[in-house]
Amino acid sequence: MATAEKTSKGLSPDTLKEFLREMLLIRRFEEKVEERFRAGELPGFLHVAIGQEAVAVGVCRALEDDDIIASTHRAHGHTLAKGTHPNALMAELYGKVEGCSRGYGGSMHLYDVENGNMGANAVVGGGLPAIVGAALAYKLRGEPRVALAFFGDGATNIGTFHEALNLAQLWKVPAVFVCENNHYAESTPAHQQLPIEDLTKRAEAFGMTAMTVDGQDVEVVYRTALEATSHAREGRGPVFLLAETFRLTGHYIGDPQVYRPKEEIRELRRTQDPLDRLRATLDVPDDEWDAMEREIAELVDGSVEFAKNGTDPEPQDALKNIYAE
Amino acid sequence: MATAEKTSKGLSPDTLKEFLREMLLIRRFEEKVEERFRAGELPGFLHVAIGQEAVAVGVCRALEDDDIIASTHRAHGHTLAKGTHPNALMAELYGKVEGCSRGYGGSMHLYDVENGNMGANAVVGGGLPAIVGAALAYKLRGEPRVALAFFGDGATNIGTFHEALNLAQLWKVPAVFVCENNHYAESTPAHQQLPIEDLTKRAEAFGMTAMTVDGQDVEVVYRTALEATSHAREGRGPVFLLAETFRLTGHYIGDPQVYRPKEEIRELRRTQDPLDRLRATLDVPDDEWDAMEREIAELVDGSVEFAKNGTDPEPQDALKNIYAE
Amino acid sequence: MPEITYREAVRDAMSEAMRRDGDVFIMGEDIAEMGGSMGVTQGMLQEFGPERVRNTPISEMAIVGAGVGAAMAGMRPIVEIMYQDFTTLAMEQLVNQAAKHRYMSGGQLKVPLTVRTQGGAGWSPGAQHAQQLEAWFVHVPGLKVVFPSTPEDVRGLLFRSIYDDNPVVFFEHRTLYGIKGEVPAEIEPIELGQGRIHREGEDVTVVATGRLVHEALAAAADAEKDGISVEVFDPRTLLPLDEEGLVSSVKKTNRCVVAHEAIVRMGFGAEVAALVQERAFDYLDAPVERVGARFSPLPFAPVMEAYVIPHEEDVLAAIKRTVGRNGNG
Amino acid sequence: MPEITYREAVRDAMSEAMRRDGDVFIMGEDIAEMGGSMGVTQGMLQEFGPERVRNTPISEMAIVGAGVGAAMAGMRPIVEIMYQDFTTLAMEQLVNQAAKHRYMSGGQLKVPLTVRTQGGAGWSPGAQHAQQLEAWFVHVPGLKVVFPSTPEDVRGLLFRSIYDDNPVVFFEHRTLYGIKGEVPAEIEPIELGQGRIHREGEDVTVVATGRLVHEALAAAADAEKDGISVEVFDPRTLLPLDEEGLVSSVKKTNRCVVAHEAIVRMGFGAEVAALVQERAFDYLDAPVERVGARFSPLPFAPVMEAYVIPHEEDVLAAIKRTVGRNGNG
Ligand SMILES: Cc1ncc(C[n+]2csc(CCOP(=O)(O)OP(=O)(O)O)c2C)c(N)n1
Ligand SMILES: Cc1ncc(C[n+]2csc(CCOP(=O)(O)OP(=O)(O)O)c2C)c(N)n1
Ligand SMILES: [Mg+2]
Ligand SMILES: [Mg+2]
Repeated sequence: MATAEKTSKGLSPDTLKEFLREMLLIRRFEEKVEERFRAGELPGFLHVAIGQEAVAVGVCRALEDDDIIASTHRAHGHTLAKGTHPNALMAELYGKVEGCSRGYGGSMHLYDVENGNMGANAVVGGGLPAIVGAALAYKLRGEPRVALAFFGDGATNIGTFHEALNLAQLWKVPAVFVCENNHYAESTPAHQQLPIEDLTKRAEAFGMTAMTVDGQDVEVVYRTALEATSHAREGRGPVFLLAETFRLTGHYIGDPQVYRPKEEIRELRRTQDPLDRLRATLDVPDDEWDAMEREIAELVDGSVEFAKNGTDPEPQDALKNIYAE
Repeated sequence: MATAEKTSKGLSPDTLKEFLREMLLIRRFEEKVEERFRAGELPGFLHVAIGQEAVAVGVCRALEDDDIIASTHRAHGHTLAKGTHPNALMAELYGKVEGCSRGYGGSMHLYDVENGNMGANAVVGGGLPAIVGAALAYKLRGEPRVALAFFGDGATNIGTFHEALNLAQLWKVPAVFVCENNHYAESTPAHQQLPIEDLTKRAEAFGMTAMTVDGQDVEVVYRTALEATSHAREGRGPVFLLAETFRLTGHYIGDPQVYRPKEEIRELRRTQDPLDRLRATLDVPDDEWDAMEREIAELVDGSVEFAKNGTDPEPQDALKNIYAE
Repeated sequence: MPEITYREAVRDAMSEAMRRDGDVFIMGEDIAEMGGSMGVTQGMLQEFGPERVRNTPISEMAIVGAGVGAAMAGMRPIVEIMYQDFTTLAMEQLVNQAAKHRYMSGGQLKVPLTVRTQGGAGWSPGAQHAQQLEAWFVHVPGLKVVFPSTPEDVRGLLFRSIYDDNPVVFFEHRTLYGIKGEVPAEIEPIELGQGRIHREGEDVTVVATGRLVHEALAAAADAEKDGISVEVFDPRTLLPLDEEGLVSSVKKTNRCVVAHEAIVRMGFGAEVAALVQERAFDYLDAPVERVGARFSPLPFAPVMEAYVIPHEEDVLAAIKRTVGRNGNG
Repeated sequence: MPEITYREAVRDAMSEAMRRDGDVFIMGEDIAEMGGSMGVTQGMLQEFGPERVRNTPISEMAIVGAGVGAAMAGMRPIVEIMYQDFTTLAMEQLVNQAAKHRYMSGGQLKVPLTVRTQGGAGWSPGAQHAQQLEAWFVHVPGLKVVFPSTPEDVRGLLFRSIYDDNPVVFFEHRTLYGIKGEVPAEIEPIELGQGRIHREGEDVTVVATGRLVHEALAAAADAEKDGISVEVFDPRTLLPLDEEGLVSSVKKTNRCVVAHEAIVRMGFGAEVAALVQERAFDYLDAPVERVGARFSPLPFAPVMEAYVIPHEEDVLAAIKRTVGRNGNG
């Protein structure tokens, strides 16, 4: 994804429209996933990233092709933004051989190694130490690559997070830790899990450089992420990037959100939708928007088609891929 | 240990002499342990607290009788300071039934529940969550008790530490976390394990009140500990108490300390011995000092006698105390 | 006798203990407003308030450890670990702390802590959300391990576990929460260490736990059609284990199948097989057959998942194998 | 053939791999200046420098996890966990991450990570510094588990493990570091999954691991005086397991004792007993006897500790029990 715009100060409207298109793809993809799940077509359980599209796109756009990411249970957006085709992603959600994890992983375990996705992790915080280790490998080999982990506000409570950040800073590895603070861990609001308001203090405990962004503003996310990855890439140490964002849906598909006032969601949807905000800034005319919607709808519908026509694994394939030869 | 002097500003010379006596007891006890270990009499492996006596005494003196502590692998000093008789402690090191853990625990697992010692822990950080839980119990029951954990600088790197502090602060339980920063974790100096210098930042990550003291000055330790325990006891939340101190010996008895410059130890012994410092402040005359030495020597020698005359457990006692009825 | 679900039975046991006894409280992730990710604790926040129904941060290690400390300080905490897979984060506190404080203190302390957790595949949660790890804990002196399969058992055993003065790791099976069963009107505590014969039989004993009890009962009904009489024995607690009950059943039937959802290799069935051949060697007409998951992480795709975990057919096939074998080989 | 200690053998395997291959490096607590708390890595910092001999903070979870990440990024890291008891802190990374990334990615990734750890009682370290927990890992598909008992085996197996493309949990026994044994002049990698017959015999097969291999050999020598011919089989790797070698030995001797220092209940011996009775049922003249630690945490006092862990006499007694039993019951 390395392009000239990366070093420029203001992003061109064309670039921002590309961002918008990617965000729209994530949004429509997630909506389709909700629909297909409710239709009973998708096994397992699923977490969508509606409301957090700007973080996924802004951050992944700031990465070079051979930078890598680790994601979480809420991984569809990161995966699409890192370059996985919607077909491969949707096929995975349907448990097909054509899926990005060949049907072995599922929604919470999305991998696409060629595109630098080293895996979504269903254990909160579980992916962070590996990012430190991958970054260490790059450092030892002198490769100018960055390893980046996404995780939520809830993940900053688990010991793994602290150990990983400490190690990263101690060893000054080229890692970036992107905390998507969507103000909930499942049903648990900040005041029930976080005794502090400013989560960057958790990076300061290790002396790590921290940056905070409005996670609903994709341009700001992109610019800050670029700064963070450059910092890491240039050997100046890891960065903690805190993105304030909002989960505009339930924790999982079907979550009745009994723990959350209905008005809160309504209000957030009105004021904090990253797509609305970007579209308004760019002043996208209706016909252009409609065209984009159509193109994306085709892509997303196509991914469902692709997935449904995909190949079911053979039952006994379950015993493959346990060990490397 | 609740006495009137607790609220006074300056401690009386008599009180300080009591402190000195306790510190001397720990010192001579530890030296005796080293001697007996080298003589091949003590099983297992042992860590002495030589150099850190002022922290143990200053902190434990600030506790009320029914406050509790959890200690670490380096537990002899804390245990004596919390009121365990040297006989019971020495007997434990000899693996006798009369030992404070009845011979089941050993040096790294000292318990004395009657005296409020809920256990030393051989797993770094292992005792911290239980202190949070005990403090929670006091809070739920409205008891004005404090639960206090000792641990080292090295322990601030383990996830358990972070999770425990976070929980303590979130729930505002009456816990005090005493970090004895002796600048080494086993052989590992600060720069190989801690990317920051000021460890109180690790408490700030949870919004916890932090206090720092010169751990070689027992009066200052005592006063600050009293402040910390009062804070916790009055329901104002847990406290992180950082004591800067020095390990004047090896990590374990027999440690050749190849990783540490000889001059460093010599210099520290000259300038940072908490006993020397207190004795100088108090200007203890030689005869008084000698008398104290004699009394303590008797006590310590007596503890060895006591231990050697103690009862070996029956082999099959090993199968007792696994479960409560 | 009233009929309630397995889920309600879990809730009942906790609620009843909390009503009787101020020392009992619960902690866990999302157990308050949300009522638990499996809905087990629904309504409990409303009844008992946030001090006793404590929503926690995502800190499995610390919440188990806080349970240990509260228990040592005289409470009877119940900690919920949302998925068994996350006990991997709390092993230090469970194994080195909860299980050993009493012992290391030479009997000065006790740790009346209950750690509830659940797991179980069959709904494509993938490799990190449905492992069955109970065998690990059976290897740890100082712990007790309970794994009930019916509403009645889950209620009676959980109630008893809460009042046990030792740390109990209490396993629930995800796919059983919805099943219904009759229970006594009043909670009757069930002693730990007593198995239950769900069905008497003459030809083979199936020792089964959790979901596999139900698969075994179905297999037994099927086998009956072929004239095979199957005894189904659910140990209910894996530690302590009702060895007498188990062994005497096998001495009667002379054959044994052991079935669980966990992986066969080094699973609880290994211990059962080892014990049975030790204690009933001269009675066995065939080797103890083990039924359980194949040696694989749990795959996502439903067809593969179904292949990995055991079902009624697998139990039935094992029954037939063992019965088909000539006695005294 | 040169003679070296078990400790030197571990060091040799790592040093040789590091000389050959820039991708190999080691991480762990106090492994640099201090040379490891068991002295295993002494001199390695001087030879390879601090980038490749990485002293770490006390963060078992993160260092294992960093090993996972470095391995996925193409390195061959070796992580030392100072005491096996502290693997309890890294279970999440070992079990949910290291063991499963390859599988969950459908084969896209590999994790060539070696995690070395040690343990073993007999010197009164107490309840949290000498547990033998290898059985847990045998229950986890995706891992390999190695537990060698001699300098030759430890060197050949560790070297091979480093070059294995899968995560290997490598157990060393604390009380064996000082033993000496002959080794080939050049390191010869030993394939994982191949047992070793240390001594041939006719009357009973003793399957033993770690320290118990030596106790078994001593017991075998003693038994010989009574005219009992003992075969001693060391599986060396517990996962994969040399089932063929093990079972064919038992088929020859018709009797089996399995011995390890770990607790008997749910220990590796349970799996061996279960397998042997499954695969050699018709050959067995007596039940498989299990020797191991009693069901207790490790006590501190030496007299109690000695009572809990198994020794030569226990192996000998088991040999005599099994041989004393009438064939075909
Ligand atoms: C270690 C662990 N504990 C609990 C869970 C169950 N769980 C899944 S997502 C989640 C909340 C995560 O919150 P956060 O990190 O803020 O991410 P978000 O869901 O908001 O994206 C929890 C508790 C888990 N997956 N892993
Ligand atoms: C979890 C864990 N990892 C490693 C060890 C081995 N170990 C024992 S003491 C120690 C160093 C502890 O350092 P610190 O916390 O600073 O305490 P100090 O020894 O300086 O008193 C280590 C690494 C352990 N006991 N527990
Ligand atoms: Mg969140
Ligand atoms: Mg220290």
